[in-house]
Amino acid sequence: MNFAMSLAVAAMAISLIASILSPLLGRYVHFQRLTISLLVALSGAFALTAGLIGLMASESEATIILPIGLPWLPMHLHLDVLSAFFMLTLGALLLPVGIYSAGYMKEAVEKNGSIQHLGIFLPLFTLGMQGVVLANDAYAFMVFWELMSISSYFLVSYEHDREENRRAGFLYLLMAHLAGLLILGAFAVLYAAGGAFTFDVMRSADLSSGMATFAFLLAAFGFGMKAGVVPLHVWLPDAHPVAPSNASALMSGIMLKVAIFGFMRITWDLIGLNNFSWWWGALVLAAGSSSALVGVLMALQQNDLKRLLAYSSSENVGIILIGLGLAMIFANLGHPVIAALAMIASLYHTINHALFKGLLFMGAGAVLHATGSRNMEKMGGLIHRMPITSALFLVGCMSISGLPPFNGFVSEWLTFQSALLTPPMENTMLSALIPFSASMLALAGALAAVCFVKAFGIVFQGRARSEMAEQAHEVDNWMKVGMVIPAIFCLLLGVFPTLFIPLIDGVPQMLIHSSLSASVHVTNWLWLTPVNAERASLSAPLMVLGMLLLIALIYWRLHGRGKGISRGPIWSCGYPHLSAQMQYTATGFSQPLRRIFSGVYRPEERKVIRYGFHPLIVKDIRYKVTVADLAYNKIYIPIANITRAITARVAYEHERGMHAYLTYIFVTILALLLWVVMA
Amino acid sequence: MNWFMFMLLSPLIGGIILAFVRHKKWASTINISFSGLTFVGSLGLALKVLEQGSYEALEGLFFLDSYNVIIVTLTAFVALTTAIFSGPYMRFEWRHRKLPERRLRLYHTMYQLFIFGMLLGFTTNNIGVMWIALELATLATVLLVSLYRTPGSIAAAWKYFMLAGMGIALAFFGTILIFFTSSSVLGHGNEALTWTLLFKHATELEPSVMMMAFAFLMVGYGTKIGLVPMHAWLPDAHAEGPTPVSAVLSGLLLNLALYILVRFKMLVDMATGTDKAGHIMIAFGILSLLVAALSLHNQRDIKRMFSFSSIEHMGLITVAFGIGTPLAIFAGLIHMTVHSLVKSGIFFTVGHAAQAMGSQNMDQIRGLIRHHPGIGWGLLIGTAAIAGFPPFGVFTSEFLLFSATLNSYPWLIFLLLTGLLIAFVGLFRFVQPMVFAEPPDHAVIIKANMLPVYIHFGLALFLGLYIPKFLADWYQQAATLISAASGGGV
Amino acid sequence: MTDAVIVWLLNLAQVALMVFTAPLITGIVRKLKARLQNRRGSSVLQPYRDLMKLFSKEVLLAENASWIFRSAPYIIFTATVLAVSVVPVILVNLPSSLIADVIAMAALLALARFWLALAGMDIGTGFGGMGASREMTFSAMAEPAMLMSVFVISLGAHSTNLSTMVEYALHLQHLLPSVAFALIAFLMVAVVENGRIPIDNPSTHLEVTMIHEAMILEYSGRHLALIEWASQIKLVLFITLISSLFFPWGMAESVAILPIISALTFWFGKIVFIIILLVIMETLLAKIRIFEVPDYLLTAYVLAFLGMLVHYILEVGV
Amino acid sequence: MMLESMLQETISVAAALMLLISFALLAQHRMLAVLHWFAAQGIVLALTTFLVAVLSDQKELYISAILTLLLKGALLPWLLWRIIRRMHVHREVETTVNLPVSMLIALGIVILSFYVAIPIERMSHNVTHNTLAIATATVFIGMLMMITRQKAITQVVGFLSIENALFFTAIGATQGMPMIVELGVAFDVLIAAIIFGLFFTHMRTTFESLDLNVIQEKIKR
Repeated sequence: MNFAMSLAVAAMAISLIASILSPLLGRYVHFQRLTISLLVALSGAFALTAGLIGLMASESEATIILPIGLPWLPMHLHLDVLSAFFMLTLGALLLPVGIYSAGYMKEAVEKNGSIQHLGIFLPLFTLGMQGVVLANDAYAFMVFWELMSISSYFLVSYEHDREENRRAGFLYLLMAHLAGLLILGAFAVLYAAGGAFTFDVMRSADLSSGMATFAFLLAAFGFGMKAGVVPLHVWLPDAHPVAPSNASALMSGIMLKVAIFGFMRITWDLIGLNNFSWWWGALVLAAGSSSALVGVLMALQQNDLKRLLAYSSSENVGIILIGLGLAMIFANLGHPVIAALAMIASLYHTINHALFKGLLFMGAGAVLHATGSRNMEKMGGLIHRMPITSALFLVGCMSISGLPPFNGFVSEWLTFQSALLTPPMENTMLSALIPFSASMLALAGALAAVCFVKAFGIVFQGRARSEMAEQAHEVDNWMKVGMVIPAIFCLLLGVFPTLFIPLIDGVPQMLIHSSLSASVHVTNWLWLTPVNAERASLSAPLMVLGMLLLIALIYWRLHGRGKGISRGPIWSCGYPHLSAQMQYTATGFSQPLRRIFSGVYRPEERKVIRYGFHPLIVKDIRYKVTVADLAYNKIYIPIANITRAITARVAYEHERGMHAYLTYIFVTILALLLWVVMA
Repeated sequence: MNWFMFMLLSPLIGGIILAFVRHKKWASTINISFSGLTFVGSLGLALKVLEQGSYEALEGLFFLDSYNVIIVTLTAFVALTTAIFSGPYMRFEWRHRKLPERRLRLYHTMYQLFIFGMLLGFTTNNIGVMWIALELATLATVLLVSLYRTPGSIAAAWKYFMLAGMGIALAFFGTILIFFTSSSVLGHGNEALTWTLLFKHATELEPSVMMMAFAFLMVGYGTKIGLVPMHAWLPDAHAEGPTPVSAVLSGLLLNLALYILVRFKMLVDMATGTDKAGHIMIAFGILSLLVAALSLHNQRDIKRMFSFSSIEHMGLITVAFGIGTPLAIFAGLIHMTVHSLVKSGIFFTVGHAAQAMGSQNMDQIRGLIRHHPGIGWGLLIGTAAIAGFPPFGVFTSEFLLFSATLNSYPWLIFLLLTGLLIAFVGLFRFVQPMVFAEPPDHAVIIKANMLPVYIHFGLALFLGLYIPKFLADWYQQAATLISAASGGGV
Repeated sequence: MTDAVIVWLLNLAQVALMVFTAPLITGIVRKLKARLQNRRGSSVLQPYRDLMKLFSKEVLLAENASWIFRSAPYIIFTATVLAVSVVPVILVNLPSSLIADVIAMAALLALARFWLALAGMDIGTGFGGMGASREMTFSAMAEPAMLMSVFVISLGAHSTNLSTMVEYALHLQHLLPSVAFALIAFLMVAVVENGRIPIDNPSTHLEVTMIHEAMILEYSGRHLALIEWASQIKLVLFITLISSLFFPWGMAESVAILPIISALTFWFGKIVFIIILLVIMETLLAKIRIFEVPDYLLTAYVLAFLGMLVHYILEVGV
Repeated sequence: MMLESMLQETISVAAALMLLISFALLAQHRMLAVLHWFAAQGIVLALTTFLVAVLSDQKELYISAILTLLLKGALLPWLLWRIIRRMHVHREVETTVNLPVSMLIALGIVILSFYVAIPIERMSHNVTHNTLAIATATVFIGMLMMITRQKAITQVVGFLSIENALFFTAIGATQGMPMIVELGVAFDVLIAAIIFGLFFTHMRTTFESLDLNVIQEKIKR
């Protein structure tokens, strides 16, 4: 056990302690709140450090065996480069969210007088995620995985007074359970091949191609469900909004990543590169593209801020999967270097998304905290009352929209690069699919920008649309600090990718046995050249420098002799009373896209016009438009209906009275006897 | 002092004494003490087995091996905790005029007799006595189910009686068939019914008769296990009887029938040298799993719903034994243990919940967590445990079962997964509204005795995280023993 | 060492050239258009005068304008200038094109657009929101088509570096079919990106149809000047991109006086040519209905994608 | 050897009688006649036991014979008769499937039972396989009776006739189970009978009927 491993285990121990401590501190609520939050943050810090050290000293893998578990299978924990990277991701968000929680949970204390529920399950949730990442046998993996699922279920159903929240929780747990069962199935296949549950054995097991495919499909669907891949995503937009914001930040920011981790662990590590079939990558790529596009399209139509963010998580998981899919295709076709690039792109986006989605959810939490609502139509003008929050939220918006100089841009850039490096391939379908996916990525990225202009513009800009928004207030320092940390990371990762990429280079080294450093001469920290400078290069620091210089120049030139600024009323086209209700609404903002993609959305529009005494005199017009999730309506509802019909039939069989029951037994024994005699 | 006698006599004597005790408080104390004595007896036996492996007594009439020692201890333990639970519970029922004093006495007596029947069935070496013991336990529970004498409970008890009677008759026919073939090998006396001897000479038994016997035994004991389509008695019996009875029915009685069936399966496997018997069990198990899972959805009564969950789990265990590899049997044994613990714990909780809300109708039960956090969390944790969420032991066994299934019958895994998922949905869609939200106005504050519940769940949790060495050894030995019968250990 | 300094200086000069000729080119467009419409039109230098006037004017801000509204013009202008600075105009091997490749250039333009849209939303008027919504929507729809058409060339050039791409285009023996597809697609996209007829009319303030202008209604003084200037630069940027990527003839491959001068002339000639095309098109066509724009963009995308397929199937060979 | 063949003879005759009585039970219209035939079945059972005891010289079987006669030939039929008298049960037997059809099904069952018993023929050194087939058939016919009868009382008779058939199997096919089992089973049957009586009273008071369909309807409401 080396230092990194001990840190990682310590992180888990701290989470566990926090969860056990929570009920003991129930009497001193504020002390409890601070303790839990800061312990979570501390656990995050440990995880972050463990990840960093693990990545830097990639040679020294470490394993420890916990004396719990099955009699012949104690739990194995293990820190390799892959888990170190995900530990880093976990820690990078846990730390700020922990700090943020210290402020955020104040409200819960005031409302309920207790945070027992959160105090127990938030650290447990953390523990589950850390455990999954460190697990080195199928049993430990599943235990921590389900711990993560069920504790997050309790977080989702935290405000269980409301029917919709309970429904969301139920749907979430249902899907999580299904996902868990599928993953269990995948492990069972690997076990059947290898004969043991430890990953070491599974890794070296000989898989037939049928079994490998079976395991891959089970894992793909299981983890895809958890990661929110369209069309397996339906739990996600319901579950994330109703959880407390610190929990939804973690769920969206890192729980989805843990699913990505699991997928990588099973496909790349356990099944292994040698057993890939060519179409696996294509499947992942297609799933990624569809998630990216549908996710952002659905996000655009949401007026609930957290729901919007939830759908956008689906989109970003799609982007991550595009990278992974590309990596799988290239690795399978024998282009390890490009595969390594694609994998780095996807990993980069993984940590990026953790950071900015965490930031955005925390921002949404701050808004919720300040206004008491998630409905964007009731907000507006918060930038004047919550300047810090709005600035930080803007950073998140720009990052997620893939705009320089923030981190989202770098990872999307890398993904594009890997798609463009596609070598000539014999498979024409793949040749067409890859550029198509790239263009879908472009579309999704651009639509994300639309989406977040809407989110920021409607929530923070303009004028207040309601009383609540008018009386909003800035959040406290805990929450501010919680949001500042990921914002800084966003900027750093956006400006200095060259420092970060060598750090995560070990992951493709481990999984593809190829890395970027083998082919790239990293000249210095200034230039990011994935393959060589001839093909593509990017210097984010220089870009930022250029921008700063230019802005300074213009500012200096204009302000040196510029005229003053005066304020005046809003120009209203001559109309005297411009009320806040006349602003563009969130619904209105997304109307063009609703119209363009009406085939995807199938919006239900209802217009009610009330007339006066004459049809020309209109009293009022009500217009209502709802955009439902198509996957939910067209796939899930029919399945539910079929199940319901079957269950009704079965229930009827149980109400037929004694004679029928006796007949069942009678017929059974006769049939069984006949079978026994004949067979 | 012979531990067997000690363990078997204490419930018998207890039952007789309790028939005459009128004082309510004392009656429950005596009930608990005799159950405690029984448990001590079972522990003594377990220690003995730890010392010397398998163990026979009274001229081979009773015996313990690694297979039944686990279940005997478990039975005695659950019987004890149920007795502890039933004290305040039954007093509440009596105070709310659901039961006259006379019937409280009947309850205690029958409870002890039931335990006697159970332990007799588990420890006897004679397949005829096994049958008698099961019949005895059945008759005792018939009286217990009809304890309230409401129309529903009488109808349920009648149904239980008739269906179980039909089943048990078939089982007896199967036993006769076995005697028919074994008497030509082992002579005409008790030896031909002694399981250990039968097992020793199993290969000499006539395969075709054994197979036919197994068909009868399967349907017969299957009725008592609650396997579909012979299960119709089970939901009503659980729903209408007093809660402690539901707990022991689900937690113990079903185990006994399954235990006996598996004993016979071992014989049949040895005799026929095929795994036909295993296939039959798998078929019944899967059918039970699926039908019970689907049945969970259209329920109103909370105890009825959980009884369907018992059918589902019995189906699962049956599948495990049917597969018959050491791993599968290992999984089946753990599942049996943990299911008993968790399911009886759930029934305890449900009983209190029903008392607090004044109804067993699930539409009437709301907001348990707000109303009584102990009960609410108990129900939630119990449901999570029974649905197979780690780190509870149910998960462990399901995990192992999947692996075993995949080794032998890969295609089965789809059916298993589907069944478990449907069951989970059915269970949770009812449990969630019950524990969450606001409690209704008609809820009353009760003094719930949650200690047994948390002991059970705690044990299930413990088994999920860590299986002690001696226990693991027992499971392992039992698994080897049982699987060795089927075609040399697959 | 000195060579490098000279190249960098040339680079700077080129950027300055683009930035400062941008108003002129807009002036030429307007003049030509007026002539075609039988008007005299204002002088080609009028845009300079407009900018000067705006720069010297006082800024009038709405009461509730936030810091975003005030900083947006600077960021928009900067991002646009930065984007233009990586496009080879005269020199093929532009050193600054290493800083950002074509994807980064698109991202810089997206950054500008993002802030423009935010600025539109900032005051909270109907127009601003409408403009922001439409601008963002249509440019999002244009994004895949634009990247796809650029990718056709970068696939051929095996690079996204603009210099390398231009070099590749320069050495092409003949116009490849895939490049032809890409060219048409890119032309179509360029029209959308710059808000020209038939998508948007830069000179109208008609509420129902305007896109770009709706967002900047509230701007005045130097802020407005910066935004106007930025959009003029953007026009030049796109025209130059078309000329450099698809018709790179005459560009200077070495740093010497003669090639540079000839390259300059070529550049100006090509630009004027494209402008004439643009003006003719703007005069002949009417603005299309706003919800026909997606169909238009889809056509562009399909063309670009066809170009991609053609590239893979016909030109790469298996 | 002489005894052996006589034993076989006796058992064969008894088996035929048992089957006959089973059919007779199934064919009755009147409640009282059902009880008569049931008593007759008990007596045949007792007689068979006695003869087997004599012929195979097993002391225990004498006890068993006496027990059977008392319990199944007398006590149980009398108990049932008393219940019918006390509770004014309708005198007609009501069925869910009409009599000719149930007779046909019973015939089918007999055929099936013989088919099922074929494998046993291979091992058996004597005629027991016939006995076994008939015993199986009687068990099934008893079940059929439980299924096709409306009233709880007739169901009980069906149930008890299954018990009789089981006893007959034990005697006929294996010359009697060990004593401990015999006694245990007899004890169980006795308790069961008492419970029956108990239930009839309760059902009568709570449902005012012993008709199972009526009861089912009443619970549903």
